[in-house]
Amino acid sequence: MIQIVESKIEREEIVKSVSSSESGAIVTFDGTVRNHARGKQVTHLHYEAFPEMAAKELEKIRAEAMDRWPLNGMAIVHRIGRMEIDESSVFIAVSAAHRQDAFEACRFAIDTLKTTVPIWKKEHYQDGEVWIEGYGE
Amino acid sequence: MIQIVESKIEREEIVKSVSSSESGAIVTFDGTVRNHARGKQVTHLHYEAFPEMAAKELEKIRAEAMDRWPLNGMAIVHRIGRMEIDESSVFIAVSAAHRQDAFEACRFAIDTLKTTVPIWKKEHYQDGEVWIEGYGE
Amino acid sequence: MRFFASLKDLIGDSELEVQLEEKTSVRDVFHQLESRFPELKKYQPILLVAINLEYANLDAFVSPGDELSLFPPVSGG
Amino acid sequence: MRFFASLKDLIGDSELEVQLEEKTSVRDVFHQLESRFPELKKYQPILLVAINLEYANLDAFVSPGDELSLFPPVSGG
Repeated sequence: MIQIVESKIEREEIVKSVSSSESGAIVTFDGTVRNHARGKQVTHLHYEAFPEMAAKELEKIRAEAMDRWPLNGMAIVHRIGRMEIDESSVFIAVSAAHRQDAFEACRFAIDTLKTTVPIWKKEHYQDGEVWIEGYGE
Repeated sequence: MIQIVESKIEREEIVKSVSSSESGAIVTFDGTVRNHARGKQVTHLHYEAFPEMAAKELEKIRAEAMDRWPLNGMAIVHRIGRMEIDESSVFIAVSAAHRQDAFEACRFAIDTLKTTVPIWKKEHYQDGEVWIEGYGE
Repeated sequence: MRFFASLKDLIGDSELEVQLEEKTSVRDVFHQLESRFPELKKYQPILLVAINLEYANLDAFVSPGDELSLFPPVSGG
Repeated sequence: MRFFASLKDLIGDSELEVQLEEKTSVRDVFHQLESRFPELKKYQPILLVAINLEYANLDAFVSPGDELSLFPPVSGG
């Protein structure tokens, strides 16, 4: 499952999409909206995507991960549009026979996503808003 | 949340117990029952715990993780009793401001659990059953 | 051409039609655009380029009919 | 004393009362038990020991009233 959605991310559904009787481990990463960033109070976020290309880049991440680690499944769902504090902007689920592979592939997926997938975050504060471009953390 | 339960593990509830507005990442590990092990078809599993000591050791893992990484929350729930293929035997959820910390702490928790927490798995096959004692993988 | 995030704000639109007579380097297209939008200059060192949904760089060539996209470093996740 | 997993199966019970006159090493308790259950021998190199819910080793001492537990390497998760 590779999706770019505009509505709330349904975690349980995504986990189900990767689970299988051959799997001993499912590792998930859930990126949630923090109430502060860069020393400022964040009121909400807005994510914009280059949708066709983002979907393609997400597929590439999954293909590369499935190739590098013995996985049973990988799902990546990114939400775009307006998001409130505590809501999930991205959710990744990875299943594998062995946990080391699931951990490594999940981390690879989120690390790569943050540098290659054309999606941008705009942080909204009490007194304005800023496009975040590039990752420092 | 540290729990040893006899009923189905409720993942969403455990994730909620660690989520907070300060968190940017939630990493979870879900250990699920595989349909084969040691070259044999597994029909189901049975887990037994030394309950008072297992709860204490789980608390120690959480305390050490909260001490070593800047986390917002960690929950560990282990199920005991009979479990079918695909069901979860253990679920760990970790929240942190930054994903690296959440990944490392979650992996530390499951790796440590598998060597220190007094819980044992009995694998049931078509033709018998075996206590698994110690971890090879 | 397509633009995203702050580049879209700078251009004032998410799309722009550019007439090419033949194969042109992305760098040349960028410089033509820069003459209309001088603020683009500061993007040159960090700019990301895609041609037909695939990453490319300023030395790549675009032909008539190609879809060229310019955008800042990504920040999804 | 308490036993778990295959050790419980071997002893045939999850608990056993052992009379101690005074501080005794776990090793001595284990050897007394081994004389009743010879199959215990093979557990000695891998045996895990807990006294009052804390890990200990064969050289630790137990006193009357302590809860001593013996079990094989764990396999939870």
